Amino acid sequence: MTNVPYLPVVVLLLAAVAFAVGPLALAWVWAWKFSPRKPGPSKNAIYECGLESKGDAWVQFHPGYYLYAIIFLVFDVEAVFLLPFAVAFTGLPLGAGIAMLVFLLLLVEGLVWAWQKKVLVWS
Amino acid sequence: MSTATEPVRILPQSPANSGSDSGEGQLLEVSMGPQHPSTHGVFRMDVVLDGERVVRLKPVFGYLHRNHEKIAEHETYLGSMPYTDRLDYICSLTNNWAYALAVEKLAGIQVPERAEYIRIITAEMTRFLNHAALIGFLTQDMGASGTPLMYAFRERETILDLFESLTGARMMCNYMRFGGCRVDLPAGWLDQAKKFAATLPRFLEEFERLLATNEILMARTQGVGVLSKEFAVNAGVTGPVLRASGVNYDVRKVDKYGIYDRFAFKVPLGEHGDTYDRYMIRLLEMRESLKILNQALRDIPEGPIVDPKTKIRGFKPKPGEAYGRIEAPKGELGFYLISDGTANPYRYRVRSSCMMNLTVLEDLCIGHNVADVVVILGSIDIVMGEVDR
Amino acid sequence: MDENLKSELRKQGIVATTLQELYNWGRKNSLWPLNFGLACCAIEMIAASMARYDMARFGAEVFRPSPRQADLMIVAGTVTKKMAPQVVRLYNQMAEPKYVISMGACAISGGPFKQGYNVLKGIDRYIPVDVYIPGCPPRPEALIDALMALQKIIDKQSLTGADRPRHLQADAPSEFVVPEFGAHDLEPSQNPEVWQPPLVNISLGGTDDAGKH
Amino acid sequence: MTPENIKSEVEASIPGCQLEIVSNPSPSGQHSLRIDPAHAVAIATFLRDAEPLRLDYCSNVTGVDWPGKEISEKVKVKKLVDGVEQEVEEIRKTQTIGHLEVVYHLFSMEKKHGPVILRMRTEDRAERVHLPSLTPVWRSAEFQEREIFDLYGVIFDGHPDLRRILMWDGFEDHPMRRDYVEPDDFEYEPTAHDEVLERARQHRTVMGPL
Repeated sequence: MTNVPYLPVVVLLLAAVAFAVGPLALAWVWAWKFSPRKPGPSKNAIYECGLESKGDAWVQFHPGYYLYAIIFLVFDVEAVFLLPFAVAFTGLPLGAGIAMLVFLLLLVEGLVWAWQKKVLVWS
Repeated sequence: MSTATEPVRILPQSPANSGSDSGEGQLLEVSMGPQHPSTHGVFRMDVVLDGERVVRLKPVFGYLHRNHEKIAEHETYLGSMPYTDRLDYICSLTNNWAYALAVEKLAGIQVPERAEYIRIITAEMTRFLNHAALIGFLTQDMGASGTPLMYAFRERETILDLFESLTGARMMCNYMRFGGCRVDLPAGWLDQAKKFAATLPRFLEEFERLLATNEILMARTQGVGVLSKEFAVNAGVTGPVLRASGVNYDVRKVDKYGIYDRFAFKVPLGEHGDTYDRYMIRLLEMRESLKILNQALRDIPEGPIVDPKTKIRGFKPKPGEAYGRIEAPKGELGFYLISDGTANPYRYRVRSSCMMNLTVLEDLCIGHNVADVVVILGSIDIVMGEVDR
Repeated sequence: MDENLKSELRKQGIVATTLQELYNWGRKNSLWPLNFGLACCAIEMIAASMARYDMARFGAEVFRPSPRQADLMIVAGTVTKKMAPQVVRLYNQMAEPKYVISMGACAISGGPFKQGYNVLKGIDRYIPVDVYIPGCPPRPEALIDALMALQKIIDKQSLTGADRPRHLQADAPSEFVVPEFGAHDLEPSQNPEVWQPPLVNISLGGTDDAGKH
Repeated sequence: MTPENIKSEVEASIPGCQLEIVSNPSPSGQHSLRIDPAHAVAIATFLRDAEPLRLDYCSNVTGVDWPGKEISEKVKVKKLVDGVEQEVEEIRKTQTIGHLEVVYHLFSMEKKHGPVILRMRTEDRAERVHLPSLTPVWRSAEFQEREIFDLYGVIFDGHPDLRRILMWDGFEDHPMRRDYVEPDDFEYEPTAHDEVLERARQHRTVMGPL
């Protein structure tokens, strides 16, 4: 077979999918063959320490949580950008390092500003 | 109950904006219900949360209401003694002592010397066992899942061995009688107890070094659930929780029941009344009860363990009433008995220390996070058998 | 597959087993109890999972707080009438297969608190119980012995055929009626599907004039 | 600290309150004071704040049920017996109306002195079972008064949150009363004797002959 450059990647991908779907399929076959599914109103009810759960959990949350989530998101995305930079780190000229440093410092400066404005202190 | 749009109706509308929500986000009503890893048994707290902060907390109990007082009304006086083991099922010997003390006060029975010493030895061992178990459960509530509890239960097992060889049962000793004890110390029990008491300082040292200066524990407990002195007294809180707020009230020193006045021991007091003080008070009280234990083990006299004259079978006290109380490990445990001359008590009432200490739970928890509620409840040390009776 | 053939093979280092044995072996050695202590027996249950008696040797050490992840419910302590609906609802919410150990005299028949007005006289009035442990409270060794008894029961379960266990039969109910709080008592006061009051044969239980003198 | 001088002090400072000393024959010597419900809160606040007493700690609140008793006493009655007027002894049965009683044990944490016991009575056991609540004076009475309301049926006026505490909310009886009849819960008793035998026999009629 002509050496297809990306064949190992495809094989790996298929193996990964098979590795995930395989046990699920086995469990499904087992349930179908041996142990029947028995859902019921009381079994599917929301578990709240043995009581019937009153009220609703879809509640409007305190805005403070969203601030935390946004700040986390920013730094999480930053890490994603750092990954390719880290992989090719040895072959990069100095200029690329400086550019990435600028990107990093921009974000750190944002964090310092947020900290100084007491956004991170939980009220 | 409440639909998603408007807040929980049970909450009085805050006057500032009686509109829908106060711009802070709605309130979530959740019940930390009867089956919950943190509630030390079947205790339920209906908590109304604003995000993480507790806005309201209503304790609900009665899930272990086993009608001990109703059963006692058609049981003989002696027949209720095994039921007292199942009140506060971690410290059964102090429950027995409280009940025996109340009946001795009702009928005016004297207790010989040796029985008094045995009662003090077993009561102080029970106090040690209860405080060690409490610290194990409290640290487990804070997240140290199991390790401190293993240390505490290791000591507890040795104490339970001593109780088993003395009374025949590990947890449900049913050992005290009106006027003394049921059976004398078996041979060699005293030396075993002395050998065990000698190992305790090392355990206390190890237990304290492991935990007391741990910064996670300090961060989670200092300044959490502060109980003020006046509120504690007015709410009838007793025991280590009260002394952690700085009120010097220990029934052993106030009533001087049994022969506690012969022993030299101090009563530790806290200053801030927060959860850290309640935690440290138990450590210090373990040292004090160890001091009493050593003194009692050293000079226990020989002699009868029960007054030969007292009739145990067919015991009919004269009509009248009496309220006897002791310093149980969790607080003041009292028995109020009304007798009408027959073999069964007319009214048999248990003053439960845990139930009274729960009066302050809501006021301590408001304003804290949900995770702190678990720690505050752990520091108040409740056992559902005594709360619900 | 008779036994000596299996032991011969095992001597040569070959393990021959059936799917059923493998299924039961896996099931019995990882029974996760529901973190569900009611009263004094719960303290003995905790003592059984601590260092000295150590239930971890039998795979039952992980106490799961939520019924979704537990497959063994140890009813340890007095089940009061106020708590009974919660116990039955938790049992219903547990995933199949689920087993019940009724620990202590109170869970079996109300125990010393039998005459109480708020005490349910035994949890087997509402849910099927697999292993009963007498005692008040039973010693930690008794709880471990009950665990072994339950493991023997699981070991003998068969995957197919008529005597399949409850959770493998499609028609066997996996949910039981949750009692409601009535004005004077729980409604219904027991679950007829699960529990029939045994008839007291009065003529055997003492002659008819037993009650007279 | 004897009940007598407490009684005199209270009656001196609160006009119009009636106190009555209830003596306790048992060797414990804990005599109590019966106070009238009308002035209960005033008396309680006085006992808590007055300088010599300072009873700032209400340790125990207990409910007691005293059902009505049948008293039969011999009464000399003039009766016409076959035409001649004679003195005849007659047993007359009178039914006393029972009452519910609430007992408070008060201590002083500041002065460290012993129990002062207060008692309060309701008029009868059926409708007029209202008593003033002492929770505004001592917060420790909150749960215990709720328990007395739950198990005995005494309604405490002025209690911040009077609900059932031990039984479930839909429960209607007051189980700790002496005349409470339990729901008939069939129990298996291999060697049935006296009242369990009676109950088994009733069940037999219900379940038919064996």
